Amino acid sequence: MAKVLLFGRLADVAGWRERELVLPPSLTSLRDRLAGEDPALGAALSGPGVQAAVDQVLTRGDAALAGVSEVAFLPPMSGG
Amino acid sequence: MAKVLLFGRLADVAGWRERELVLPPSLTSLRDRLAGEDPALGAALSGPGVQAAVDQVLTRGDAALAGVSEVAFLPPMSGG
Amino acid sequence: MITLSSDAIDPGALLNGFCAGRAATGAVASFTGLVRDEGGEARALELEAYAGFAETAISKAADAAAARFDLQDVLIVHRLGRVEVGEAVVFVACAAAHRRAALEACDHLMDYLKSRAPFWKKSHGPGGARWIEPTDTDLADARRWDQETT
Amino acid sequence: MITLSSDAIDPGALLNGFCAGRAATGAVASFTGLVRDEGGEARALELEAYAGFAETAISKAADAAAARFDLQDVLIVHRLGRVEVGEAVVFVACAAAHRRAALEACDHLMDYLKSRAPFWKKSHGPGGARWIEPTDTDLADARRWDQETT
Repeated sequence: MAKVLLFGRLADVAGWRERELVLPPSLTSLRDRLAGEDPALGAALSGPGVQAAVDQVLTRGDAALAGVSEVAFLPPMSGG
Repeated sequence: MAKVLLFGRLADVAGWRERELVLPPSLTSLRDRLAGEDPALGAALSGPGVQAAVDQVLTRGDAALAGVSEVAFLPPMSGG
Repeated sequence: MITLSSDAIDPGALLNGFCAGRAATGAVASFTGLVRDEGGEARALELEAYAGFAETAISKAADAAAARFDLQDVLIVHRLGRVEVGEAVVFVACAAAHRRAALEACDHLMDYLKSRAPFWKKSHGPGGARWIEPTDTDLADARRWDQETT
Repeated sequence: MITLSSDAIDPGALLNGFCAGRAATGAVASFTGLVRDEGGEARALELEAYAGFAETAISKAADAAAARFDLQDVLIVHRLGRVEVGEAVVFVACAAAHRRAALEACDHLMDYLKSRAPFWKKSHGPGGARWIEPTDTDLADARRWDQETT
């Protein structure tokens, strides 16, 4: 089992912020699975500027998820 | 009578910070008179970056001193 | 030092603590970000961070800024949760031997926090709530520092 | 507001006073200049101003900066007399709607104070006292802002 985290408006769209899941083998397949369950979340995840962090490392494109314990989806960041 | 003010190292060189004088007609003649009384002050007054303020207005070159109540000689400024 | 907390920020206490006991420091620059009322459109901000990841990411950015600007010390305090109009949402202080480095480092770190640190913020106003994303200016501001290193 | 005084500067109290009650302000930048020990070469600075003229000149510079950077408020507090190592010799704060303006205005005003405001300073150390004149960098820093207005 691993944690999947949603932040900002992604959490508002999905109605959850954190779930325990058995991860599929890749980030792309995780996105596809989340989109299949919730098309609105799927659209939000493929929106402009949404990044993924795999075990707290920002990841471009696809990534293998074997042995990974935390995947987070991050909409455009804005602090301060 | 008018006030003549010296600041920073000019006051150290001259040994005074403020004097009451009957002003000569021009800034140049005032510089000449101060230099005549105290050649070390004269040299300091003609050093690099020394400015004059006539009635608290910075003045380039010569200036008439009729009616003036305060002349200050300012070495290079540095605050902060 | 990096602190993320839902406690109120006291910029003055932070500044005095940061300035204390510095015989070799000539310059302390600080930046305090306050919540604006946006002409009545905003009542509060709500700040969310990616806990754990945020502290690590901001520490790396602070260390990089310290090396780049030759800083003697950096302090970053960022508020989480609901922050009312007029309250401080962020406080950054940089200490250096000379003033330009301290001021530029504050500028750089604020640009980083505005568009590259894992925070998300919602503005609550009379018309409801909305997520605030970095503006084009924020993104361009952050890119300035990328260009300067190449 | 401009204050020249031989009283100790409390940067934190000044910053909190400056930040208080600002619903329209998003950004407060501050600069605190501290007296350095210069590796043991300095024990204190002694600051002299042209009283009357200094307040007028600094007020004009602050008003010009407020117009140029679209500031909501400016505070400048400058110490006079003897200032020991580790104490603040100057505090500048600028409030603006946005951060870049506030930071640039602090930078600009410090450049002004360093080489164009009627202050003179003497450094007292174990080897005696010497007058400090603006460095070439100080003079070049101040000229940057002249060029940008032409």
